[in-house]
Amino acid sequence: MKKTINIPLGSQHISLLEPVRFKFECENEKIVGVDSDVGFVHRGVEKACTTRFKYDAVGYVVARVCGLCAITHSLSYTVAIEQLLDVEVSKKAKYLRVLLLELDRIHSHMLCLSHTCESAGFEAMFMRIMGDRELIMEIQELLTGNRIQFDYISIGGVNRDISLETAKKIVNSLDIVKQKVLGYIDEFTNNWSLSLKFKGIGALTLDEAYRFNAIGPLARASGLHIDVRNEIEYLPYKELGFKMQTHTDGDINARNIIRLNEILNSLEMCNNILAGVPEGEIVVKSKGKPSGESLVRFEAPRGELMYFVKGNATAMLDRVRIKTPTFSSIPAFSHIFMGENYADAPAILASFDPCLSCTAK
Amino acid sequence: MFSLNKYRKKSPWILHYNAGSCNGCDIEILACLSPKYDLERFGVINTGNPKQSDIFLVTGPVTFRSRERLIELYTQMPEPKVVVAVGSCTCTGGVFRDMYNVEDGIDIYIPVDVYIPGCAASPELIIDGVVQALDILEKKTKEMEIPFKLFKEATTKKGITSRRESALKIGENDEKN
Amino acid sequence: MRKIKVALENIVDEIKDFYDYKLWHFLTINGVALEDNKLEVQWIFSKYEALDDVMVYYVECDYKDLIPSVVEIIPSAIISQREIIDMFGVKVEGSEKGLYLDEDSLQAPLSGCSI
Amino acid sequence: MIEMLLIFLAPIIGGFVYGFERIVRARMQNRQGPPLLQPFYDMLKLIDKQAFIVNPYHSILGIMHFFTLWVVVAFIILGQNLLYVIFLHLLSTIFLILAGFSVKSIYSHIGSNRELLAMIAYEPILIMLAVAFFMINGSFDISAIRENPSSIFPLILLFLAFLMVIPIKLKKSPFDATEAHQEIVGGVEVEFSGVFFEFLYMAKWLEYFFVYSLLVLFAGNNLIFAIVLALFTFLVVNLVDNATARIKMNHLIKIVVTIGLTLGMLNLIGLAYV
Amino acid sequence: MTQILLILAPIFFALIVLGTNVSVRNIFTIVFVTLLAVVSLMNFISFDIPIEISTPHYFHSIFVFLDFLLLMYFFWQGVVKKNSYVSLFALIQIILYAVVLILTPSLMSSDILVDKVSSIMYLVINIIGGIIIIYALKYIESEDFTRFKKNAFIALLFLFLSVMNFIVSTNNIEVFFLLFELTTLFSYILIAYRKDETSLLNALQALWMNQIGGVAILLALIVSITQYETVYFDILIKNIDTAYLLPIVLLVIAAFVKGASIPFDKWLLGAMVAPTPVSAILHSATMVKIAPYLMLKLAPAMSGFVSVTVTLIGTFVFFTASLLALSKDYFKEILGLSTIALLALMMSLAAVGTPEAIEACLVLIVFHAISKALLFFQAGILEKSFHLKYVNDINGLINHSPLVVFFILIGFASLTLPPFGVFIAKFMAIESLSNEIVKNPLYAFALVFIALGSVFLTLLYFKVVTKLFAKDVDAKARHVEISAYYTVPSAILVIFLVLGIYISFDLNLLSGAEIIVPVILIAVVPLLFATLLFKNAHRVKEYNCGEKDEIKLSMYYFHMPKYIQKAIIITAILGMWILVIGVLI
Amino acid sequence: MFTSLFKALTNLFKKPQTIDYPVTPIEKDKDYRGLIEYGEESCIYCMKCEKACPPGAILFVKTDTPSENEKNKKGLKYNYNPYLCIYCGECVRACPKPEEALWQSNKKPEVAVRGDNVNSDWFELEKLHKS
Ligand code: SF4
Ligand code: SF4
Ligand code: SF4
Ligand code: SF4
Ligand code: SF4
Ligand code: SF4
Ligand code: SF4
Ligand code: SF4
Repeated sequence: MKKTINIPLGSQHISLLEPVRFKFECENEKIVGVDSDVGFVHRGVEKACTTRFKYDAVGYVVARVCGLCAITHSLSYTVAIEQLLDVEVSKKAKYLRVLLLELDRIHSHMLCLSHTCESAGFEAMFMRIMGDRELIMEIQELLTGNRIQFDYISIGGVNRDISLETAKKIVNSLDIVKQKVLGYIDEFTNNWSLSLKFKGIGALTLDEAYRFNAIGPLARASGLHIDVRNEIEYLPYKELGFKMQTHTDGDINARNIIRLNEILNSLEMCNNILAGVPEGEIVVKSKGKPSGESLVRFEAPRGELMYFVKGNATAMLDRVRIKTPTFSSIPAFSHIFMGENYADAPAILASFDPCLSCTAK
Repeated sequence: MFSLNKYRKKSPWILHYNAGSCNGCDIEILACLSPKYDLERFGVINTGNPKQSDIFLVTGPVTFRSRERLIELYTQMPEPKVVVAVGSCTCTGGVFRDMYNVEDGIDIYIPVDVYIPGCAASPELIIDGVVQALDILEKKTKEMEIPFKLFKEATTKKGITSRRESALKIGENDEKN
Repeated sequence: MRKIKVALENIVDEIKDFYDYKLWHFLTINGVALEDNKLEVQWIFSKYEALDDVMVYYVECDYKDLIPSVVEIIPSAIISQREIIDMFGVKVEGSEKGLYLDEDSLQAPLSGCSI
Repeated sequence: MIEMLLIFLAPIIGGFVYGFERIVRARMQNRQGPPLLQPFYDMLKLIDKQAFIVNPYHSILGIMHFFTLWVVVAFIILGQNLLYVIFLHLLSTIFLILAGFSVKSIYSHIGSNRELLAMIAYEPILIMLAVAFFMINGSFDISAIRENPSSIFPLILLFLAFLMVIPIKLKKSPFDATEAHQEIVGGVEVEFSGVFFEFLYMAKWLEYFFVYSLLVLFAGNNLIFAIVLALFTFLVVNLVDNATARIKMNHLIKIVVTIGLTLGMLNLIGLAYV
Repeated sequence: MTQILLILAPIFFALIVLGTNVSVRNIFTIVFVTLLAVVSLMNFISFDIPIEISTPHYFHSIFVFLDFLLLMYFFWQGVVKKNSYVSLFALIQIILYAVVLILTPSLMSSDILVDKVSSIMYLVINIIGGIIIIYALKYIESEDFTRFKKNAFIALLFLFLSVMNFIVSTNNIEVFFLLFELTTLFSYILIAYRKDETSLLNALQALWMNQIGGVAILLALIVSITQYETVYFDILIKNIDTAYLLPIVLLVIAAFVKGASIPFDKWLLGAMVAPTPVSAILHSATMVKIAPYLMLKLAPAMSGFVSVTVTLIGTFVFFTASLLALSKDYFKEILGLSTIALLALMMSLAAVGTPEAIEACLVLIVFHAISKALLFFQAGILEKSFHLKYVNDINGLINHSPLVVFFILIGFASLTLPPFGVFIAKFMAIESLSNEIVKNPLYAFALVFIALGSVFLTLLYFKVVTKLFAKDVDAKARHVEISAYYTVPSAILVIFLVLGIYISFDLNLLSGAEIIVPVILIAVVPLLFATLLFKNAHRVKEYNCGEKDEIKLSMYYFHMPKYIQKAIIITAILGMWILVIGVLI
Repeated sequence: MFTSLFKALTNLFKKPQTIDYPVTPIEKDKDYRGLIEYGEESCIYCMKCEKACPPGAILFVKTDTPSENEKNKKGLKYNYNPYLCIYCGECVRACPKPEEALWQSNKKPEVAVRGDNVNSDWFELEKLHKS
């Protein structure tokens, strides 16, 4: 007597900002099967990087793979090229890169949290977080001249310097943000309706996290110690006070808490950077054309981002391979939907913070 | 009789569709709804439902797979409606121009009324665009606007008759009556 | 980045021997078009909590070769397999195409031989 | 005469309440919000829009929903039988549900299903409310209830139960799963457009009128108290709306049925003993 | 004398019908049914005071003989069909009946007593039952029976009417017992009419379950004779001692059995395997209606504890049966459970015993009969013309047969919505219970049960109705012709329903505006609007997130876990025990 | 939940965060990456900007009415499409005479409407450029 219904979510749906299509096979509203199509945003960036653009313009192109972690994309690419060109970046540039990377993480996490709340039907919280997020957006605009597409990283360093008074302004704003974030933590842990929506929903166990090679906040919420910031040495994360955040529950709530704690950690790192921006050049001139292979990984807000670049000593590259975070989490999340209630689906989806834009490239 | 046209611009409900953008402009649209910019001042509601929307905010350069959906949603919106292309890549293809899986800009498929440049188009620009769209909305007639180009025949070939076409045909008949 | 070249027939066994899911994190499957209509397929792994320890197993093969599937060992590889099918036009055991490309898209855009 | 006028103006009054509420909600979210007349702008615009229909039954049922609701409101104003009014209101909801089911859209179906389930939760409370008023006033007639002094103290538990019904009817957090914009795009209303959507939109205003006019029954013949009560409730409902997420349908039913029914039962038994 | 006519004429008709060919049979049947209807109507109109008719002495001897014959037959059936329950209960009844015969009551009254209630019951039985017989004419033709068996089916239905007419006229509990067992016999034969495995099993189940009622009646007889020296209802009720209500309670239990209240609900649901007219006649006009009728008869004797407990049990069953129905998918089963629910409501209303409650009960009996007959007709049509049995399959019926959809709609609407009779009755029920709460707060529970139950029932009906509208993706609109033998009876019932609205005025419950205005507004104005607006409306497809794949639509189902079902049955049994033990104490 | 109740209540009596744009204009920071502006007199027609621009939003096309600038030997004219530009600033970094020949101002680009032929005019230019 069990009859199933197909509930679509996407490709155009109010709770989705991007086109992705899920088709949930549901018994009543319990999900028993998921079918997904993630290819709506495929534009052909990988190919264009090797045929349409010279290697020095590719950084601006790959930034448009994703608007949310544009900086991570351009940075990963740039670092890969720098490895091929043997450029040593100045310490100041490295610090500024980390600053932008962490600011981006903060705004992206805030966006994710607010979107998760919106998907859970909590409009007021959405508005609250989005309102406070504007502070970060203003900082970013101040630093880079644009709210989203920073175009800040250049091969050999960064494009813009930071002045002392901007630094001071930023520190002030970050302090306000920190207070707000502490307020969110209180809200996320104590609001009963949110705990009904988030606690125990969409859980991924540690073993499953290993099995599905989960990454980013998704994996860390399940207790998997994976954070590329911990595994790389091209950026001075260790000395800036990076701490890995993990949780054990693996549910939506755990992911939210992880994000909130990461925001706090990032804020701390930003403060450390701004307290002592080293002197030096912001950009080092590079010579020659890239040749050879390099593979670079970075921690984007949603997890590990990998660039593989192969050059052949001409201005055109041979291969640019982008492995994006959301792409790796897709198997894990089709799995998580099983057995959940359709009413939770938008919130679960939002809690993964998917970015199909980079998934399909 | 007093004219109802002027109320159109006081209650623009929007539908947002991402036709392959990088999310940059999408999150700026979201930011427009946030307290700092608060599009609801203009009576904007993000309905998410083509049948109840007046303004179609599109982002992205139209990837192959989203062509159909773009037209489907467009035809499901009742007239009068205004299409706003948000962001450089939506207007002209932007950085994605000439990539193999995109069409350069949405105006290849549907008539666009407002082009908002910028990469990403900042919230102020989006508000400018929406305000511009309101004026256009007020002046529009209720005449049916037809997409410039339908999606390739491949879908009809397989026995699935394209819904957009049927929608359009019925629209035409209605006009004759 | 350590690269280990393996023959196409042995790749599944090699990965099976090597892959401990609590130790190694599977990143992705990558393809690189080589000269002379050859293709390099890489299986990329990184070690958890180790500094820059990336392991790449790769094979060199022709476009018409059937690439064996590692889904048995690494369930999440399924989506990467579909991706290389789309992008290179190769065949992979037990996976179908159609992740990104429509019928009228450019097929196998990254393969060396289509250009 | 004044009653006739009131009946005629009922949707408009409801529209004002709705418009005011949108402003209050925006301000609670730190935003400026739309103008007070926004609902009317929306209405006038909807009249002007091209109308799409999916199938005739669907549209007719939507219109019937609106008119039945109007009749319900009219009967409340005219002081008719409360129990009857509640059943008639059930009927109007049923029209809406049928409309939702008459189209081939899955969101509409889910919305209708949820509407049905929500009905299970709140209908018994409304019926108990009517019974309790009967026990106090000796009549189901609303006019009689309005002539007697306030009965909020003997009915305090039912008043609390009724407070739980308000968010369900007005589609507010935490009990707005029937509409759930982010999941099912508005549920039942998803397929309505143009003028037909306007009927649904105005039905929402009538729903405001309905809920608040039931609410002021608690105040009896005390007009000032009625106003205070309505304002208080308005504030509480909106505050809660802005402080909670949408809970799931099964939680909604569990919470409303267990707490609401228990409160109602206790109140009824209490009344019987006193 | 009309009463005697009503009892005897159907027997005569049955005999005539037995030997005729199809067209003659059909004409005769229609004539006979009309006659019965006219007679019962005359009886109703000319009725003013209760009529008592005494019967000759040999009458009793015949009855005793018949009774033993019947019980022996049951016993034999039990043995042949290897059902020990049947034999066991038959045996117990034989023994108890012997005991009853040995005891001699001293207080005498007349055997036939026709009061207001009976004359209303005549109407229901003869008019609704008659219409069902007409409907059966066509239905039985599509069955795979021999000519004789088809005629016999019609004849049996006539006989059934006769027995029913008798049972609502009798005043003698002994006679009542015989007739009670006779209805059991008929139901047994009719349920097993298709002679297949399940039919037989279910028929046997109906047989033994109904015999429990027989046992209860016999026990009641024994107690009544020893305690009150009588076998007559009127004397028993007149002399009743509030401290010793055991016979009443036993009769109440018999009513619960006949009314298929939980936990005795299995037999009525099993009866679904019979040809649909059987279900129709069992559910609407006959058989189960014995239960509320008996309750109404006993109402004056019930008081205090019994009244409250019976009301609570009844309303509880009303609530749980509606809840159970929600988890069902088989159309007839849904109808069956809703019958059980409404019967329980009728019984509890009768038990409340205030004049309004009794009035509500009568209104409910009448209109429930009409609505249920109408709905079962449609179930039969669905089965025969569309080969549909399950609610989930009736998607988009409106595209095939708007008429059937209209009938189903009216049927369900008449069970739930104003201004139809059943709604009015429920309304009165709530009102009368509200009045009672002040006397006994326990009625508050009954009230909540009614409130919940009626919401569930509404939900249930509309769950079905919605399926009618939902268009299936690949359904092609094809219209199906439906025989006049099906549609005309349905149409007549609809007319009755509409005429019945006048009841609402008659009862002075609602003001005229409250009845008329909604009807006009709801029916007329939207249509006007619709015709005006549809002119310039464009047709579009549904919103599907911009996609165009096929979508699968099916209803919510409500899953009722086994333990809850068990809990419900246990609670109901507990209720019965509380009733019995409470009375004994 | 109670903190957010309280927050909602206090917000009700607070001035909203909303900026009443476009009524109150928002001042752009001097470093805002807005329109690319061109100084015809200072340009040396090295075409570095055209080559550097990722989407190709700067085109030098031959015209009949070239500028007076003596560096302009081939009779080219600078064309710029703000609807194609991604505002990355790469052209300015490539330019040998930034701030004089080419610079990025903090002006917002203008919104265009249908009549502006954003695409078709540019397609013409692109065709010219190729030939
Ligand atoms: S990244 Fe988050 S906010 Fe952006 S579209 Fe995806 S889910 Fe929505
Ligand atoms: S990959 Fe994972 S989620 Fe997907 S079907 Fe297999 S087990 Fe399920
Ligand atoms: S998932 Fe991809 S597109 Fe999304 S934020 Fe991460 S890297 Fe960017
Ligand atoms: S912000 Fe409000 S109106 Fe906008 S999409 Fe979310 S729920 Fe809908
Ligand atoms: S215009 Fe730029 S930021 Fe906006 S969607 Fe396109 S690429 Fe992204
Ligand atoms: S995939 Fe989903 S949205 Fe698309 S047509 Fe199928 S059911 Fe509808
Ligand atoms: S800013 Fe970037 S996109 Fe714009 S013209 Fe300069 S290089 Fe081209
Ligand atoms: S790079 Fe500068 S100088 Fe050279 S052509 Fe462009 S604008 Fe002129």
